[in-house]
Amino acid sequence: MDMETITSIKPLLATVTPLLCILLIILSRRIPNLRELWTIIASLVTFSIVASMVKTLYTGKVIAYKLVEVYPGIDVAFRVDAFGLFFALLSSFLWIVVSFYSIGYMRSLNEHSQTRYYAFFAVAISSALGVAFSSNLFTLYLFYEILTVCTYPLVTHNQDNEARSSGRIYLGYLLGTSVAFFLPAILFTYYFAGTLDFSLHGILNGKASNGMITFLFLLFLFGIGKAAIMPFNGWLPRAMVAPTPVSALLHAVAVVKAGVFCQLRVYFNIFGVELLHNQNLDIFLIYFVSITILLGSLFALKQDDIKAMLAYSTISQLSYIILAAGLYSYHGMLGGVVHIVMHGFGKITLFMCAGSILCGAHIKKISRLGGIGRRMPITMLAFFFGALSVAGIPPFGGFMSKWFLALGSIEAHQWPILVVLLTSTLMNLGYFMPVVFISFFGKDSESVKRDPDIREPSPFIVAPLAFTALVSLAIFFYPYPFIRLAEIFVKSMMGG
Amino acid sequence: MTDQAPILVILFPLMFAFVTPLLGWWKKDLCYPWVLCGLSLSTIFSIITLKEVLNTGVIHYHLGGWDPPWGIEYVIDHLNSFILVLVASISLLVAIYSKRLVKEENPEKEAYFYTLFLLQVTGFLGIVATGDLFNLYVFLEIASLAGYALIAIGEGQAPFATFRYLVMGTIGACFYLLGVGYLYMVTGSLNMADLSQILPNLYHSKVVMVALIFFLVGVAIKMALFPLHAWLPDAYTYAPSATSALVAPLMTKVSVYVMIRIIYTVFKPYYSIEILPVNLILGWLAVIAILYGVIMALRQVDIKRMFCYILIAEIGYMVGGVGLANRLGLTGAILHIMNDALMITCLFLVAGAVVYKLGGHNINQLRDAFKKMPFSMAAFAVVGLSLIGVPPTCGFFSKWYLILGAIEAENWIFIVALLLSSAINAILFFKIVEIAYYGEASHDHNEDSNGGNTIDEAPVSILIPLGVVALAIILAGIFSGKIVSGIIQFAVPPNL
Amino acid sequence: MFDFIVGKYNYWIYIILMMIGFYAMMSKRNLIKKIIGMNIFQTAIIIFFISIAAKRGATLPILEHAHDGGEHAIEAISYINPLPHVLMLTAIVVMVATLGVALAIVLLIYKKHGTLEEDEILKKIEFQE
Amino acid sequence: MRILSLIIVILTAAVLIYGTLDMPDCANPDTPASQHVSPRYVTRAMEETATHNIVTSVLGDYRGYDTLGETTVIFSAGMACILILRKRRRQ
Repeated sequence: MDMETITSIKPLLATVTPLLCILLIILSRRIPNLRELWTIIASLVTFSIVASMVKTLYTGKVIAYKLVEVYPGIDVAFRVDAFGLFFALLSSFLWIVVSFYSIGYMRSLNEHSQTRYYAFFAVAISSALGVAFSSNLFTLYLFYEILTVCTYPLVTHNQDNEARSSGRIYLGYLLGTSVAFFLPAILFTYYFAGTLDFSLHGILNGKASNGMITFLFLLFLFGIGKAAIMPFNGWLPRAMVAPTPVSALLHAVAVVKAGVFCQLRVYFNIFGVELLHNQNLDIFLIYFVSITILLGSLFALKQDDIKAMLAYSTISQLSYIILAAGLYSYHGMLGGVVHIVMHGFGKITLFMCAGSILCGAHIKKISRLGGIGRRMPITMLAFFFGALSVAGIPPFGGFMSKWFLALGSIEAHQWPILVVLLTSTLMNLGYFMPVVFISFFGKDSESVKRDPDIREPSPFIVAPLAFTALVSLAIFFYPYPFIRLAEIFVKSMMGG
Repeated sequence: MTDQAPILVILFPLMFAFVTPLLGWWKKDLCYPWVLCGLSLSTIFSIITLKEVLNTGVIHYHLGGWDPPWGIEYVIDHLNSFILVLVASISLLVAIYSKRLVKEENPEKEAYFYTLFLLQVTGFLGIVATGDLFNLYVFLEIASLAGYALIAIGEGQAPFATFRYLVMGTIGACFYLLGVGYLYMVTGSLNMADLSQILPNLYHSKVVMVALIFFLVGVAIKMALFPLHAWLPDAYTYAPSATSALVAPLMTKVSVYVMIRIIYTVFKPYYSIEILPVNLILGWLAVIAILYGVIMALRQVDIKRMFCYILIAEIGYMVGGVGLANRLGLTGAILHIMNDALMITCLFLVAGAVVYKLGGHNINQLRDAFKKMPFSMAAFAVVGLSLIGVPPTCGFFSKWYLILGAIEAENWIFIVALLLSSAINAILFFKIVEIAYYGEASHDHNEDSNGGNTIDEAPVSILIPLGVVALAIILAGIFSGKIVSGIIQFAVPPNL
Repeated sequence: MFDFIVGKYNYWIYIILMMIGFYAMMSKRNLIKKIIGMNIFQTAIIIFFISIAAKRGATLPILEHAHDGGEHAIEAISYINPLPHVLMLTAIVVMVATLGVALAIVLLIYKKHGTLEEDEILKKIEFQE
Repeated sequence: MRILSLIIVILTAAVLIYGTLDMPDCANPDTPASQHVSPRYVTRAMEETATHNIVTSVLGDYRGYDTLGETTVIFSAGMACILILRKRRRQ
């Protein structure tokens, strides 16, 4: 892309640090405390490396690092721009939080194969960072696939029959879409454009016929299955068999956000928003994902399993982010991009609360939550905060992004989208608020009555979720680090 | 010594083979180190040859000092020096690996086994190095005869399967010989380079055309190209583990090499491609072979037989790449010769380790294999990902070139076949992984990761080659750009 | 037409022989008969090669007057082409070697299955599984 | 099966006969086979290899490497037979 570039090994370091920690994890597998210490140290180191790049980016530069050439003209190469760093910051920061949470969760449930769990978790983070820092579609695909494969042992951690069938669906959807659609799309792109490097205004403009562009667009739309756009959303609710920290970080943040990140990358830097707009593909995109937004919320209303509800909520919210590529306006793009962070903090709080309820009360169903707020006040208060943030109620972070999206849809003269957003918000409140209400003000359910031992679980679990709940509040008042990055990115695309 | 390197590559295994039975009579245990010694020397000289070719270009080595076309010459160019290294190093790895297996499966026969093992390697190397059609036939027969014997001493119905293989193999070799005779009759020469000079004037001749047909049919039998593949699954399933690990990856690859030589060196591409519809026929056969191979593989319950059908499908990849008749396609085919040799070797090495440790090659014997044999199964996971075509494993890159070549040739059906086979490979691979990962006694959630570790891994002599091949699969992927730009691009005929 | 057929009689002979062998290899049920077919098949190819070497009016490629040391120029036309003979010496050896291995394998099959009829062997294999 | 083999045989024969159409007549001394490589063997074998029998000189000298291969084939076959037929020693 056409910005000042400086070469630095930092993106590689950030990607490799979690991998190095695997070695230490395996070596110290007999001493659990040491093993977990490595994870935490690695997460801190990774985050500080990522954070140290922020300053450079604020000055309008980008960081690049070329690793190896795999094909004449195609490299495995890193290139950190504001958008990538934005996503990387979120993932690496939440890895720290979830590492603490994992310790509490895995130990309190006495889970098996914890070494394997921490090792693959690190691989997943590493590949999520790889996705964030990719400088071309090839590198992106590389890390995208590694992310799919390395999360399989995490999703099927329980190794029982349910895990087996969910694992099949998980891989079936993700590998299937990537091999059948994503890979051909990349190859065709390369064939037509002669390059795969991301560029500010896309690389396909004028390189292929209109029909081909539309075809490629559809291939990408369905090929990046991690974004869970309907009809390829089936894997996400099934992936909830995983231990809760996995659902929290991977299926609220790293994996699914990697999916929407890839989608946006492709629309912004492969097609270019202009091209999408000229071919009216942006209109198609926003109405197509609107279906997912509404249906996702609708399905969430019907769920009784907490994690399943959260999964459908995630499906719906992910498509908000994709709106960024379709709302051809400054605030639309900004809102979509910022929503990655806002939703990330809110949703991870909710998932961690679900895990906390499981550890503290052994309850998975919403219908049995009556009165639990009185026994586990911190958890349920955090749940309340997270829910408000995800629904987009001020003064929580989620409001910001929804506000921008709404502004964007007005700027783009897409009034129906505004209606979609408002309807979805109402539905969000419709499935979150009853949970909060019955847990604080409802009658004690059978399970709560029967079990006098229900109380807040270990501080390792409660502290992280309280922390992220507060962050989703704080981020409303102090969103600048993220907003500024998002602005740099969106302006660079709009302005150039 | 370096002047003589081309011949030393072949002479070391040959001469060591003559001594092996004598050593065996004297002290049986000496055979193994002796074989390793011979193959290491061969590998070293093959690498020297490769370096020489890269530095100074094509090497012409006149055997006995007689100028071609009167005498026999070895012509080492980029294509075959690369394959020489591949053949020599894989044989060395398989030889290391064979130590325990030969003792286990064929006790008291080590000396003869290793003699034939070396002769087999000699045959492969001779086929690859020579620039003379009849000399190629002689070495083809050495390889075949050694192969028959090595396979016949397997378990179960191995002798009968070998007999069928022998009959088919003889027909193949005879057809090849007939093709040599036809070309000799109209040109008077047996030297490949000489023939390629003379033949363009004779392209109108029916004799030349029939010669090409018989060459291709003969070679197709040897490489088990659909529909001439019937001998392969039985033969390689019942063969001793060390044999199938040596023969399965190499015999077929060497045959593909011969096919490339005939189509692109002996005949000019425009004859094989434009005057005769060779590429069309090969293209269709490749598509059918790929689909037939993977679908049949899906139905197998015997892992070795499953791998055999995967091999048949993989042959389709290479033949299809040859049939694309453009630069990218042929690059993909040549790259896939290397990648597939590594992958198939790895598969059969895993099969051997499983046979050695779990006592059979039925798929159900793999239950809980991840727990018992974590390293072998990790290698299997790597090769599985490579077969599916997940980057950065090498299988992805050959697929990449093949698909780009197919786009250029507008051979859409081949692309569909490639992608479909990836998808089916994924199912296949996860079918095995599921069995090996879930097992039966895995519902025990309270089992701590530290307890219950019943690792029962294969011996080091098996694990080292396995690890090396698995690593090679990843490295070959990462450095495939270097391999292509450094070696393979010179191996592809310049006029393509 | 007649000249054409007679002039190329060597090829007809080899094709007929080869096809007899080929057919026997594929359709005979008895393994030994298959091997015999295989031999006929290979022999046909040898005959083909040898017949290429023939030259009308030429003699065996053994130089009788070579002692004269250049008094008589050696004319290539008066000696049969030696190269196919050389190739076929090798091919014969290959053929014999293949035959040997084939017979050894047949012995092994007989020891294992007690019969040399292909269909019976197949039946037994099926029965075992 | 028999019919299938018959069809294959007939097809193969047809291809072979088709090829034969362009072949030189039997014992024709002017074929390329007799003109390109082999004349040198006949005319210069004596001075280059000092052997009366040209077949021998080609076998042992010009194409001696093939003969090494031939020997190896025999050796392989021998080893193959031993490997296949050798019984385990009774213990």
